[in-house]
Amino acid sequence: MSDARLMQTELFSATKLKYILEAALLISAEPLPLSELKKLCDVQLTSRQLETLLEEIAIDWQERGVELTQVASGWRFRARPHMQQYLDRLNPQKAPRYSRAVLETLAIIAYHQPVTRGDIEEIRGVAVSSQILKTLETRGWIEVVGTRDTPGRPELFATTKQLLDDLNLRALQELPSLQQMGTLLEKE
Amino acid sequence: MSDARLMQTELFSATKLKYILEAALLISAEPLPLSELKKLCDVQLTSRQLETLLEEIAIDWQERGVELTQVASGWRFRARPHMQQYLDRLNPQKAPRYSRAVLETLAIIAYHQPVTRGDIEEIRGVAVSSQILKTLETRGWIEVVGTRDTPGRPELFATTKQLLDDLNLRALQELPSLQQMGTLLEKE
Amino acid sequence: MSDILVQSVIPYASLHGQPMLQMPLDLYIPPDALELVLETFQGPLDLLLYLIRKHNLDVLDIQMAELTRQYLTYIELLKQHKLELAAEYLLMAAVLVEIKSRLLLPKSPKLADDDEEDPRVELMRRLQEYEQMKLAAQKLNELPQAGRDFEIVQVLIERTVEERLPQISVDDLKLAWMGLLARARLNTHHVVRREQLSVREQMAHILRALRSGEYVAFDTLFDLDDGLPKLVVTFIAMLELAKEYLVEIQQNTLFGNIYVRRATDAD
Repeated sequence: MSDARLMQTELFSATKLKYILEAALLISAEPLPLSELKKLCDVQLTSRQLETLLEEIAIDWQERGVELTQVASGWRFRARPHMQQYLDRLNPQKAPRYSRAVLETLAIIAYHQPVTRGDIEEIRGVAVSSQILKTLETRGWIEVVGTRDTPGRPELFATTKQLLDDLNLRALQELPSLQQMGTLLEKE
Repeated sequence: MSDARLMQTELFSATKLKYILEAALLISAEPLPLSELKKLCDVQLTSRQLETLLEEIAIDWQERGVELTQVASGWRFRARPHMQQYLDRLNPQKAPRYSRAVLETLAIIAYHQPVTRGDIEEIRGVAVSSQILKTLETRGWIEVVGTRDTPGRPELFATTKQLLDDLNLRALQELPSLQQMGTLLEKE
Repeated sequence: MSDILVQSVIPYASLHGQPMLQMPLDLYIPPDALELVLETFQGPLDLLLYLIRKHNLDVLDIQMAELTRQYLTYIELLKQHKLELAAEYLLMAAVLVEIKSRLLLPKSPKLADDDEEDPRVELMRRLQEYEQMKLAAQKLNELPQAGRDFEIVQVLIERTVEERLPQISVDDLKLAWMGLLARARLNTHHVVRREQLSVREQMAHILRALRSGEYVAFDTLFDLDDGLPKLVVTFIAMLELAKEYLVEIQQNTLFGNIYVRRATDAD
């Protein structure tokens, strides 16, 4: 889209788009790269145009307790360090939780092992970030057990004994059966 | 603290306090009750004064994609439902949609609480599997609140604040009211 | 069905005093859909309500004869197709027949006053109570729900204090799967049974044992102390690995030792 046409639509939608971007960044557990943020725009923007909008949002937040920052993997909101003194006054934090993306990835590896990243992406229907696999590997819950003999020789992931120990299970078969779960969901 | 003194300090600190409250609410994974929010204030505020500030914050956000709402366990920010169409583009992870068996069980517990499993079976006319109750317990929507003083001491189930929070409601009374079956059943 | 079209000028039946010119179409269920239909009902009360609603009957004024007839027809259909009927459905059939027979009996003069309850009253009460909850469940499901219809804001705070690692439970994994199922309709494609899961676990186990990339003697991968079921599972896992080209199996001489290695290098 040309800059001239963008300027025209901008009058109507720049504010709306900024609110959409802001909402997406506020609910996202992980930083959002430009490629993801572009999906939010109904008009096609260049990276530069999108960055300009993000910089504008960052300026809107300049004075506040939370700031919009750019990190290696994208843009994210985070609390300014001086907020910690206030937040420490609140009741002991609830135990941190893994995002649904992490849990789903772990569930797929547990039930379908050994699987490649591609297998996981196919089931989840979205890209699986290296960050997610890294988190699970660092935790000692998954490991690479080989590679598949296909082009690219993708790594095969499996769950570890550590996971079973942490879940207090003796064997994978003690995981809930998938069939039972199916009956609890809405039929389409 | 007198209202006069509050007004004085207000000039300096109301904006700062609003930013602190806002940041705390944006960061917190759980809704924050007034009792918690009070801990963030360096001056002692009455609940009414605090609520006024929160309402002001809510107004500041009125136009945006995210809103400050009051639910059963306190105040929290959420993305407005109409933002979902955009957010779904980034985040195809959806909470499960439950089967009718699960939903009917939930409705009976919500509207007849506290109830035993036997009560639920009596109303639904079929056996209620442990899986169904487990699913609702895992989701944090129901909990055992005691036992009935009858043979076998069956457990009594009730809904949780979490359910109301997840439905963005402040109290059980805000659940949809029950249809008066007598009138509904009149011939159409 | 063509018979019915021919007959259609003559009232098929009379219901609530209204002549019915057509056989209730929805009572006809293609035999292969029966099981599906049974699954869509939440039990006998749900089925009864369906019959009442479809025929525009009034719960407060149930025509027991008609309702019982339809219910029994339905149950008979299911039985003919040898579908496993939950006990609750048969129990309800008995209740309906009992009510119907009590209505047929002449009233005993002694109990002619209001003491004797209409046998339909209890059934009506249950049907109403169930329908009320059924509708409530629908409305509850229509309410916007966190994570499904709206998202909750949560901004990162980098705490300098000790890092606490999230704990998970089996239920968390279960919930994650349900989320996957709900959106990907994996139900049909990824039915994994318990047996298969143990094969999968063993597959990972074998791959781990072969991690060096060197050939390993086939029999060393089996631990005879594991018992027969485990040995069979290990064997199936081995076949599965070979099928997925994850391992290479070699035997140089007839009845000679079999060697296995990870299929890594293309050499």
